[in-house]
Amino acid sequence: MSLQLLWLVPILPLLGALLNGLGAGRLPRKVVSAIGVGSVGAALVIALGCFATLLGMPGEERFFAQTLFSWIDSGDLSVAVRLGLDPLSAVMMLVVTGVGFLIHVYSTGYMNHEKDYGRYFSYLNLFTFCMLMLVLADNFLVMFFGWEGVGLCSYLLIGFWYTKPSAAEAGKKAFIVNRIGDWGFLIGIFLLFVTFGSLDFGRVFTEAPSILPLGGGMATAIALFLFVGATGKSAQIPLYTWLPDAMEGPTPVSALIHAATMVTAGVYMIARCHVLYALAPTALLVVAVVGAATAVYAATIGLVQKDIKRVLAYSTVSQLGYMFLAMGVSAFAAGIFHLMTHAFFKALLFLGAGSVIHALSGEQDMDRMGGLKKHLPRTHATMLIATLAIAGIFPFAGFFSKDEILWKAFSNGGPILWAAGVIGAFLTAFYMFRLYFMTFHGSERLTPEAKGHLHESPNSMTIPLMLLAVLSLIGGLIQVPLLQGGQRLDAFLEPVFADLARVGGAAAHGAAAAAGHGAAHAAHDPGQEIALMLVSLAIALAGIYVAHRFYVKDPQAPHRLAARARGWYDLLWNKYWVDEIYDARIVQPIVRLSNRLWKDVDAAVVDGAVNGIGRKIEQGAGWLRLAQTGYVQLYALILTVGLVVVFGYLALR
Amino acid sequence: MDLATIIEAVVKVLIVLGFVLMGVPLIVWMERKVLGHMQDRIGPERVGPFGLLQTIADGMKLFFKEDMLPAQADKVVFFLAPGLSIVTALVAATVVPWGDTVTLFGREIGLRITDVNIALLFLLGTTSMGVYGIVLGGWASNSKYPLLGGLRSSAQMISYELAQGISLVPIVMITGSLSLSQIGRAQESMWFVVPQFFAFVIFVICAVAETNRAPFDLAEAETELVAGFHTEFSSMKFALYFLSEYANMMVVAGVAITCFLGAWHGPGPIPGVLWFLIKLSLFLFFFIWLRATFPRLRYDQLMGFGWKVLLPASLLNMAVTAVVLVMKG
Amino acid sequence: MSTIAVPLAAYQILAGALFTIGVVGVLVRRSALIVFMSIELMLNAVNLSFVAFSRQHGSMDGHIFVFFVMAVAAAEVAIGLAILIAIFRKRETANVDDVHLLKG
Amino acid sequence: MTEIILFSLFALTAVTCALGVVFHKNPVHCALLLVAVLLSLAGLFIMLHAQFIAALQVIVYAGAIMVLFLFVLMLLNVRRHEDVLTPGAAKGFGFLFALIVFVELLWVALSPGGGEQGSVGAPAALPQEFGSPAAIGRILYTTWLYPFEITSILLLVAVVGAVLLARRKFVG
Repeated sequence: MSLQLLWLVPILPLLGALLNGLGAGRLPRKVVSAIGVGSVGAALVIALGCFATLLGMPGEERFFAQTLFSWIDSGDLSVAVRLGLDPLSAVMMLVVTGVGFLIHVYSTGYMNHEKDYGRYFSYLNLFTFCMLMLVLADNFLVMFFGWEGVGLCSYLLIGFWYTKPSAAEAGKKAFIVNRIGDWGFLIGIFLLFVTFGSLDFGRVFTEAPSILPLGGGMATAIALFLFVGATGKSAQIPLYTWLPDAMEGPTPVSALIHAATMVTAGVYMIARCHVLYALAPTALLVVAVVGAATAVYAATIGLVQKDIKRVLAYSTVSQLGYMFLAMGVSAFAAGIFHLMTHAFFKALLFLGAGSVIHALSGEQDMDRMGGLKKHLPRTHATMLIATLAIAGIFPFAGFFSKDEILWKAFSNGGPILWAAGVIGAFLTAFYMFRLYFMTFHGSERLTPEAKGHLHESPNSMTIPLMLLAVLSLIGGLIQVPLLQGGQRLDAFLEPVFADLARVGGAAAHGAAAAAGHGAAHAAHDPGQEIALMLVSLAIALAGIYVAHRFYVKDPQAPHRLAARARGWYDLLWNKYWVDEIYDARIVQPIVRLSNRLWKDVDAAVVDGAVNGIGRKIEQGAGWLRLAQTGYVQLYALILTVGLVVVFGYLALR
Repeated sequence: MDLATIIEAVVKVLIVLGFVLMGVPLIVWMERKVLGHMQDRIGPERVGPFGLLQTIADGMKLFFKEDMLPAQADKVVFFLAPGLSIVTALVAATVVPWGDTVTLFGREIGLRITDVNIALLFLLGTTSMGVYGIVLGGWASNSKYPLLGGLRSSAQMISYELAQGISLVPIVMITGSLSLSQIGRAQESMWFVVPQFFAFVIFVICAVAETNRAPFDLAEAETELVAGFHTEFSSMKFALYFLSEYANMMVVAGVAITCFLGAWHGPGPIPGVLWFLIKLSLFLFFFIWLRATFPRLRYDQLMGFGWKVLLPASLLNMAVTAVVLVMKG
Repeated sequence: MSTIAVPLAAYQILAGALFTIGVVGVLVRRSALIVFMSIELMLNAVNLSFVAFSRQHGSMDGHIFVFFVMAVAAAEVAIGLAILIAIFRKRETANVDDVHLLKG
Repeated sequence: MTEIILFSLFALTAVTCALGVVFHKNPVHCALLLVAVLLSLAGLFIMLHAQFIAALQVIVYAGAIMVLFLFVLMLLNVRRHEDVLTPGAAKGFGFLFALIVFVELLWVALSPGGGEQGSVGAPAALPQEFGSPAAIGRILYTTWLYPFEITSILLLVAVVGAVLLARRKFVG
């Protein structure tokens, strides 16, 4: 398929969004579904075609750019809406359209009883469009457009049930916290423009090594500001608080936006800007530390949550931490790999959870679940696969990607980062199987109402589950052969990250800063890698074992433990009181300051000035009004005086 | 300007002036006779053979009558108005050609007083000035019937002038000239009444209205306004109005003949000037016939007809002619 | 016509005089109708100088301007007289200084 | 010589009648005097080789616009004994400024060489067609087509406006 069709990939969902949005409430559901699913399906087909074409090209030439139109042309700033396709964006494009398509299909079942069916699909299509613009962007401004667009769609979809106050609040929270991150991102873009005079990826990344000195202040500042944007969008410390609340939205939305695609935008952005980060080792270190910390921190909160979706939300935050850890240790390909596999199994987990919630007529509290294995066989089977995948059990997808990150963390970042990753892995295995056991095993603790309607979900929901299960199962295999060197995805992405070699100081950050190739490859020790793999596998199994002890064999054990370590339990249950701290230390002071500004500055000074000027003008007009006598001939006389003056000037000139 | 030219001009002016002034009694006699016969009576027959001298006698009577001046009348304008009327009528007559050039005493003489190249515009200008005679006459009398008559005729004349002017435009487009003698010459092979029949009809209707004759004689509608704008005029001033009306008829007939009815052209060995006179007589007969046949229009019908029928029709005719001309290349 | 029988300046002075008389009329007459006529007078003064300049320069653009001025004058008179009739119907006056509803 | 006599005749008529327009008490006489001004200007136009403009002047200005004036004058039947001139200071200032305007115009007209090139000295040689309807039509429908079309729109607006204003009652 010709790559010239690339523009259709984002445009088709946009058209779908427009059709469904304009026809909202008037189109029959079947048409809405056809438009919503069809547009993304067609985009997926074209994306696959483009991908195939890209694969058919020689490795070094796998780049295609398409200029749609000139967007801004003002002074030094010249920005075109340009799509760029390279292996990195191709992977992202496939993830977005592929997972997006399945979730659209799933939504036709899940949202079937919804009143605002058309609006939902309009938003979902719009999100797909924005996300595709984000990943296919060829300059920072278009990327920022997509970045803001997905933020908007996230807001709209979290607040989809806007009559519910908590949903509306969660939407606002997500939007505001994202804006804080966007502030950093924007400053990063401004700095880029000041430094390079251009926002095109090609120019910036080509010129960066020659313009920015390695480890220099500017490179570090740009990298850190961009990272602020990434923490906002990808829910990292300290801007992660919005993501758990975002679970107020419909579950497919959680799966698509808050697990598989949008929240990974930060990871993608850092991978895209790897050249800049390679020039800023300090920033890379910050990324790695924040990622590792988030991975462990979020996992600990996930240990005690009772809401099935909240557990998954914290799990997402934790897994995103893994990806940032990978970025931080310059394992860009590994991070993208984990991004991809995570998209599969986390989407599957969310959709499975959605299926459970759907079956239980909206119940989300795991204390009122249990024993659902026999009632929801398909959901159970697929959920089990996903849980195994995220826990990192061989040969599921998560195993490959997580181990690659842990190995890179060890070899590039040192034992401390590795240890954090391993602790995170243990916690992940534990809380995921806690979720699994609490939901599908043990005694049935259902409410009578939920029990009455208990049923397996329709095919439109279970088929996407099964497809995602297959992907979770085999998704990791694209990285075989297992051991370092020669993996397929790495090879595919290699042209993108090859320019790292040009960043002269690859040696400045460990021996293998450059994506596990070149120098890193030489220092590679297969034995050590296998050992590390076995360790993490053992850790994961240990986590599963503990979960089994706690939630299947002895269901009272968790309660006893909680009672014994009351303080710790409360700390985790209340999410380290971070929301409360933010409220007291940041939100309330800002509210107070805003009130002061409103009353003292806006009302007194600004309004005073405006009103004062208005009054003065009124006064002056009152004077001028007297000249308006209503006598036409006086006006004519004044005209004549003007005539005299003009003639006089012309005569005496 | 040599002497011969001056003599030639003076002679031509005298001829035209004499013809118009002498022609008027003849036309009036003809009108009375024709109307009489059409109304199944005899008409004047006592003064002179067939009553031919009746109009002369009437003129003499008017000449000797007392000249009345209404008490509150505007004296200057009251005197000015009839003069204006007759002057515009006679000036208009100067550009109407009554024949082609003839060679006399070794001189090439055009059978018209002047041959200005914008004769048609000149004609429209003088006829538009003709309105003043009537309007001012009506106003200066300081009497309500004349004022109403004056108002009516001013509105009527401006309205019909428009359609009349536009009905002549196709002729100008075909000949590419505003000169009446050029237009006359262009009809040697075909009279313009054939290709421009609609324009001819419109022109004739407008001509009747412009000369304030029945059925468009609203300005002097006896039954409503006593005698319209000239109610208060008597003696010679009345005679001047009378004269100018008939002079105008002759001018308008002359223009119609020149523009539509082949000017001085005609079959047979009859000379052009004679052809012109024959056509003129027939046309004037047609005027009289109209008067005998049609009842007077109501005023609003008159204005509506002018603006809503004649003007659009003449515009349409002009547009169609333009399209046809362009298509013919 | 080799000699300059009437110089351009003569036309200009005539136009200026007419224009000035028009100005006076606009400024000192009370009747709106006369004010209108004075405006026509001013327009015609300008027309005269246009035509005179046209003759002087041998370019017909001045004629075109006169043409436009006439069109505008016609429009102005149509509207102006209509307004005048409307005012007269309401207030029984044609004096400009009796109509000052817009005064401040 | 003929030209000078004609010019003086027309100019004198124009100025006298113009003064009459402004100072005559009877509005109908003012209108008639204005017609006289217009006709003498038409004569001057012919002297300036602007035959078409002269014809327009007679047909449009004298024949249509002024008749309209007269028509309205008669329709309104304006009372004759009203104060003719504006009262007091306004009148004085009016005369004063008009005088200044005239002096300035004179100054400009008589200042030698002050104007653009060609404003003084011999008039340009004229082409055969100068001032004829055909020549005017040619440039009117080529160079000046757009202004011409816009003028037609202006006239249309004026027609609609006049009809609407002069109606006795506004419908709806």
